Amino acid sequence: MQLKIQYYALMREQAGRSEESLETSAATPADLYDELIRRYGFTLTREQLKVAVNSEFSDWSRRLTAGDAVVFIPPVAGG
Amino acid sequence: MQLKIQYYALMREQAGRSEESLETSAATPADLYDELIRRYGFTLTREQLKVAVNSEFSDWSRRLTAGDAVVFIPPVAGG
Amino acid sequence: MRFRFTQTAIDTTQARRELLDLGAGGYVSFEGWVRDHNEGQEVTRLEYEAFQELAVKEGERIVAEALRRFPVKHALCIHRVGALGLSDMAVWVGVSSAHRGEAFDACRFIIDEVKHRVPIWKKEHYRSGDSGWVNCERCAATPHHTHAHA
Amino acid sequence: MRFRFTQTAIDTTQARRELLDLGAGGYVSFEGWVRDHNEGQEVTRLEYEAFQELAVKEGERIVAEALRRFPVKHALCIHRVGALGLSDMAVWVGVSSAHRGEAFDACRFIIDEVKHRVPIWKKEHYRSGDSGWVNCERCAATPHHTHAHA
Repeated sequence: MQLKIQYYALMREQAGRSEESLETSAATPADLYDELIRRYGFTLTREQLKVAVNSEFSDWSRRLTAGDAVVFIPPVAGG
Repeated sequence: MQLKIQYYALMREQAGRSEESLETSAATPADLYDELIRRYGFTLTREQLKVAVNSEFSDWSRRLTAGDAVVFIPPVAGG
Repeated sequence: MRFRFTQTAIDTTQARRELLDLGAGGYVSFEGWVRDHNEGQEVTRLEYEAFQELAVKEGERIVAEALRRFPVKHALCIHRVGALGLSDMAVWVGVSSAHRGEAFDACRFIIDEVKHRVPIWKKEHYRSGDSGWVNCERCAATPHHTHAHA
Repeated sequence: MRFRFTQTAIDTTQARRELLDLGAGGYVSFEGWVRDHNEGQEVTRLEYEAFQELAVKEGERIVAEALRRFPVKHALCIHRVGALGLSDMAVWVGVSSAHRGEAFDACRFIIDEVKHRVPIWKKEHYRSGDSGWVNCERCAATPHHTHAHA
């Protein structure tokens, strides 16, 4: 299935892009991150991230469906 | 001896003046307030006031000297 | 002067400028506004008066205490006196510091102490026509309201 | 909208106006300023970026929580994104309330929660030529500083 992925901050720099559409068989955000970490060599471990699906915080074990927009969220630092 | 007395807020209204020079034999601010309460009928008791002599907070038992400037301080309400 | 009075509107833009510091990452300010009610009465306007000579000394002491107790960069308090209408700003406190926690603590400390220790008084005028010196209602043996129409 | 982003300087005069209330006697505001140092490094400038769609939702939830937890009148938070220089204002929070204690508590709650929960990131640029994403230094297995001259 096709997913839309956005990258921010350190992950944007490490991925070398701010978004992409990806054809994947990853069933969950956790699976997806494992796939992406192999592709881009992200230095952040999954334990350090949160994940959002369709602009809401999500569980890592949520079942993804075609067209979902996924964002991995590095440690925040507003203000 | 001659003292200078300033009145503020409720006490100014009750005394009908904001300052005066007074010839008195009061030895302390406490004595002075007893004298003034008889003259002006102040409704504030001494326990409700603080007193300043020469623009610094003072004890009620301080010995007054000629020319001292005395201010009785009703409960404050800044801000 | 880290505590001062003004007879006119408090210029917070200018006051804030005095607290700027390249090492400050947090800035907290407090404004006291004239409310339309107090203790069940509808307020229409206020008058503030101060024993300014002592008030400035005591205010300076409070700000100096805040600077000693909390690791902040700068602090300033400005109090207005005279006649104020609803929503007018009666007092302003500003604090800048490296970290925000201390700026909150110091700002709150200053306004709390100013309200308790600095010789400033306010007379509230009510829609009913009454008026009263705030905090003197419990002080007076007789009722504190002067009936304007009495 | 009680939480929003701006690409340009935060207009605090306009923002404060949104909090005016005849029943409010206290107003507390917080400003986050760009400091010239952080964790021993000399900072020269910053870049902020946000996942705005989620950030606005989460920011709104924080302000709504503050309004539920504390008896305040109004609250608002504005965060800047983009490139900022030293002393620039990165974030502003304002709260008005009948009594000052609640305004302090709510303002502090909002900025604390925003800093912990809202997806905003900042990259610091240092005098040394290094740069780094704040809070990611402990996250990375490898050093977080990108050596501009490497």
